[in-house]
Amino acid sequence: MDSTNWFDRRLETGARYLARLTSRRSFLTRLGTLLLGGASIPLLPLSRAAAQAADAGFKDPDIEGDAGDPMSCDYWRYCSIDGFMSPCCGGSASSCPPGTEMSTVTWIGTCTNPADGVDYLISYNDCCGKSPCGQCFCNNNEDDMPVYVTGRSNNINWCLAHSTTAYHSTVALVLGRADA
Amino acid sequence: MDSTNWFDRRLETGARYLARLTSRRSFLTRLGTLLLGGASIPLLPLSRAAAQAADAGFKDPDIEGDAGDPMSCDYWRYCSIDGFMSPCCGGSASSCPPGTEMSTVTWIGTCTNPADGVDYLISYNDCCGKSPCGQCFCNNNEDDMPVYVTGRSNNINWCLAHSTTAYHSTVALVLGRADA
Amino acid sequence: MIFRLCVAGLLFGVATAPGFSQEFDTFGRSEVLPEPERDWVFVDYSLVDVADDRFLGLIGVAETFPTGAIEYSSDGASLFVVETFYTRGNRGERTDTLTIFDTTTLGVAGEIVIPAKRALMLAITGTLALTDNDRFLAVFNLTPATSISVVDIEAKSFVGEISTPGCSLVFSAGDLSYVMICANGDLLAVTIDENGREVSKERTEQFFDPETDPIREPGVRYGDEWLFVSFDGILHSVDVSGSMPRIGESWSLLSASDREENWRITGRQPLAVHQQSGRLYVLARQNDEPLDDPADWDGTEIWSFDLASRERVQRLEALPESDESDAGGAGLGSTTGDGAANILVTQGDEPLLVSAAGSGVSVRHAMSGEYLHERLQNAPSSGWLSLRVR
Amino acid sequence: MIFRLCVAGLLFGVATAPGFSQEFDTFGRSEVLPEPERDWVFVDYSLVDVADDRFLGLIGVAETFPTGAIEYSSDGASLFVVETFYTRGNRGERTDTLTIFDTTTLGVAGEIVIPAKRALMLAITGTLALTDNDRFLAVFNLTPATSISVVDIEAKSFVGEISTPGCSLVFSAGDLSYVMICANGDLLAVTIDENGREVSKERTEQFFDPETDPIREPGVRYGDEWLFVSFDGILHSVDVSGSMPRIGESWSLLSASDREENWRITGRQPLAVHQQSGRLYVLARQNDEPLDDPADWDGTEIWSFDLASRERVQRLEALPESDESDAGGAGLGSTTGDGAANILVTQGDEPLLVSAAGSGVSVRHAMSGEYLHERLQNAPSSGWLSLRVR
Repeated sequence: MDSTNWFDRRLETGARYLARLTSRRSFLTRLGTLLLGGASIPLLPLSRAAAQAADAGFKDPDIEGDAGDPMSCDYWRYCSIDGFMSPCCGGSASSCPPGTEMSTVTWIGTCTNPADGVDYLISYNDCCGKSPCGQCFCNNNEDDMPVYVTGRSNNINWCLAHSTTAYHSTVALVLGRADA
Repeated sequence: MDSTNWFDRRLETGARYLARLTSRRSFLTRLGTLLLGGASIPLLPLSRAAAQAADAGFKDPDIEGDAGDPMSCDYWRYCSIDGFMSPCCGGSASSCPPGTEMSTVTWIGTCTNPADGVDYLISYNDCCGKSPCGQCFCNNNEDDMPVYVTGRSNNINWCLAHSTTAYHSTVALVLGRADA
Repeated sequence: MIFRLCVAGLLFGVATAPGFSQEFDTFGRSEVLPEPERDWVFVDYSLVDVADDRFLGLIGVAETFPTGAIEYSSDGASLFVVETFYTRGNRGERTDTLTIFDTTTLGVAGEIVIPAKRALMLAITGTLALTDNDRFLAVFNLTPATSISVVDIEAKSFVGEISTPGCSLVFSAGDLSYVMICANGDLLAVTIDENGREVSKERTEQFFDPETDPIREPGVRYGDEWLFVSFDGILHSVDVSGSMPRIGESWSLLSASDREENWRITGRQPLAVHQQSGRLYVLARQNDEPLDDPADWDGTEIWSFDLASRERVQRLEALPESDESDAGGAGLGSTTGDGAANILVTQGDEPLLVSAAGSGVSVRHAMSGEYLHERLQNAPSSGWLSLRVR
Repeated sequence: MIFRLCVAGLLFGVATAPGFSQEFDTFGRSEVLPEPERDWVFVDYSLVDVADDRFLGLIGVAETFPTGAIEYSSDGASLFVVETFYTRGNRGERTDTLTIFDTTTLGVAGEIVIPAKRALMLAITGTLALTDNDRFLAVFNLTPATSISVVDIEAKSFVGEISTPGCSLVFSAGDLSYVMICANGDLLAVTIDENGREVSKERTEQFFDPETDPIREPGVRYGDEWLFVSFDGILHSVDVSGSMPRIGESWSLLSASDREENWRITGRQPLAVHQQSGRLYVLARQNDEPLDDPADWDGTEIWSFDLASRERVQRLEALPESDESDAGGAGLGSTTGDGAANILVTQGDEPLLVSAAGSGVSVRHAMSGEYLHERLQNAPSSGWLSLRVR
């Protein structure tokens, strides 16, 4: 199968999770200036460098836990996901399934964690290198932007920077607080 | 798409036409000896040579007509078809859709024409060279044999002898009377 | 061998037997498409005569779902699609091609290898653009750096890549230029020379405000203008007849009372224009809250506007009454399936309005709104719509 | 650039902010499979822990529907699939490979190019066969001339092609031989030498009569025997422990009263054996007339037999009661969808009986028939079943 057929899969999948009805404007007023402020800036999506910075992130040993079921499309981190949820595919919400590689570029969203009511930046990295997982398709589009705001769009195969652009599934990494 | 995905298409298609409930044994007693008689004969399916012989076939100018709708799975010629009916794909019951090539090897069946009550030999040639047509899937299995009786099996991609084995659709050629 | 001889013998035996009425078939015939008609429409890659409800053929692309639009030369004689291949299906070495298809067979007639950078994404408008003189075709690249690859159609060769930082998608803007949409709401005018090489890149004033109300990707051409609709139902236009794009006055497709009733402009392919009459067709639906992704929400109504007067002149139910039972049924992937996701209008004196949803493709007389076919029987049940004859 | 710096700054800002409970994630982690368990089953190319209802991973094949079976070395350390590729998706130059997958990632570990002749067909049993010593893998070719391609797994190289006129599909028959099924009902014994080269081809006496009652393709291994079921419900066995296949006594899975009630053996994958207990599981359904293609008809019941006594010891409904509403629902492609299309039994002391239909995959304790999972939640809804651990 040609790798571009992942679109096909996303479309053909029986599961249909519709966009939430929250306003997209909330995100834009929050992060809009940062992302869109400059006139002629190449709006590269979150790069590997930035993503790796997250590795250095503070880990609180007393976490209250990640409320909800990571295999459910309603799980709080998935508010702007568009793809097969990695935990249903042999991975977890933050790790890719066996044999797939996390995309180094991605789109980011902001979701509210019901456990603490705080908004967090979420990085939706695609897991690349195998055919579509086919399990647990989830399409929430909170704050999704058209493709010309590249780093804010989930209608792109974010495996595009890989040696194989085959799309398999998607993780949702918590990068940090959105209000920090 | 990998060409082998035509199986996928045949399977995934929503249309489901089930096998008719007629006995397969009738065919075997009729043609079985001819096809299966020899012990160690390579059982090649109908070759191009044989198919082309059909070109020389007698054409009666006073045909009573080809009873029924060639875009319906119930059309008499389709009693042993397994694929997308060519008339729904830009071709006809006996011609391939634009840009596709008729398979030179194929499987043959025997169907009764309700117009005259006569049994005819039908050649189910696949049309090759494009992705599956996706229209009018029809799976009638009258007289279908396991794949080891190669020339009698419709579970084979009969584009296999072409430079591209991409399966697109299937025609049903009337070759001649089965009782001749 | 023996088998073959037996069958051949059998056939010849039949051929000489008298007294039966069934005609026998000849081997190896394939159909060839006649001259195209105005009523021929592509539903994804399937060519359908929507007036006669006839499936005509499938473009011989390797993939089955379009990720790049189909482009035609204005004389209708050449057809182009961008394709991506790997030596091992979805792994190995990647090759991107601009593939040229024969218009009488819809089969492959040639290919031009382009940089393996074409954008892999869902949006299909703006992924490629042929200049108005049919000479230079631009392919939108996303790696995720943005650029376009320019192909010389006459010379059948790749000319070069033009970097377009911050700007995406590509639309024809005359004989030697393209416009692109920038993330900050500007347009980018890309001018090439007579050999297809970059001459200039210049940004316009702001076309729309992405912070408050971004435009949606699927623009439509109306004469020398490109029309886009915003999330909030504002129609933006840009005239590309001059050396620089000239931004037109924007206006709202939604009246004050429409807004009170929470109407939204929706659908994957929300806009269509009949050039001759200057009628714009749009998909609309009601929803209490603004929609995060209007593309996922089918239009339950089709409205048409007179572009000159900006008046709404027609209001149609998107689904035929006979299909009300399908409401809420299986949509195209993540669409709602309770209306139409895609619309298109054929051109000429007797335009047809074609609409596609999960439940099927409907065809109406565009001017009267009267149904010609409530549901096509011989077409894919849904898909991106494009014209065979412009 | 500026954007990247901004985001990075943002992240570092977060990293030092105190007083929140949400843990942050690290970039780039991928899972690795632990040691395989007996309850791991492939549903098509998806590996599922059917005891724990857990999706473990997908084999990294380029195609999504299996046309070739998955073969494992008996130590479980190597996994093989035959693949077909074109340089241009479905056109251009064809390459067939025997692809080797890493068992901890299910990703590609290597490939051996083989003649571009592998059989393109639906049946997946008998499309490839690994000798019992794990050394030589044979791929069934159909061009439409029939042959096998032999690959040396140890040397990772193609050895040669062996022509097998009139005989199709290939099954392992010891360390240095295969059996194939001939169109006239014979078996063909193919013997190779220690380098994988052809030594002899010899036909057996007739194994079954294709004119009166052909066997179906999906054979199952039981110790040194291969078991096949005929259209008419007769179980045929062949012992492959010797230098030549030894044809066993055939017997009917259907009793006189079963036949009176028009029971048929059906399903895409109608047979499964638990090696240790010698229990055979089969799919059965009632139908007034003999079936033209039993594969298209789901089994509404699963019967189990003691292979030693040939007694039926168990009779189970194929669909869980909770799913009765699904009866007649969407089957796998052209199957009826009102029962199970595929069955499999895991091995070991506590075997599980796995059955798949359009409506989902069910898991039971094979001995008691008691449900462990009426429907798996984390598995494909249907597919060809194969064992990760034999």
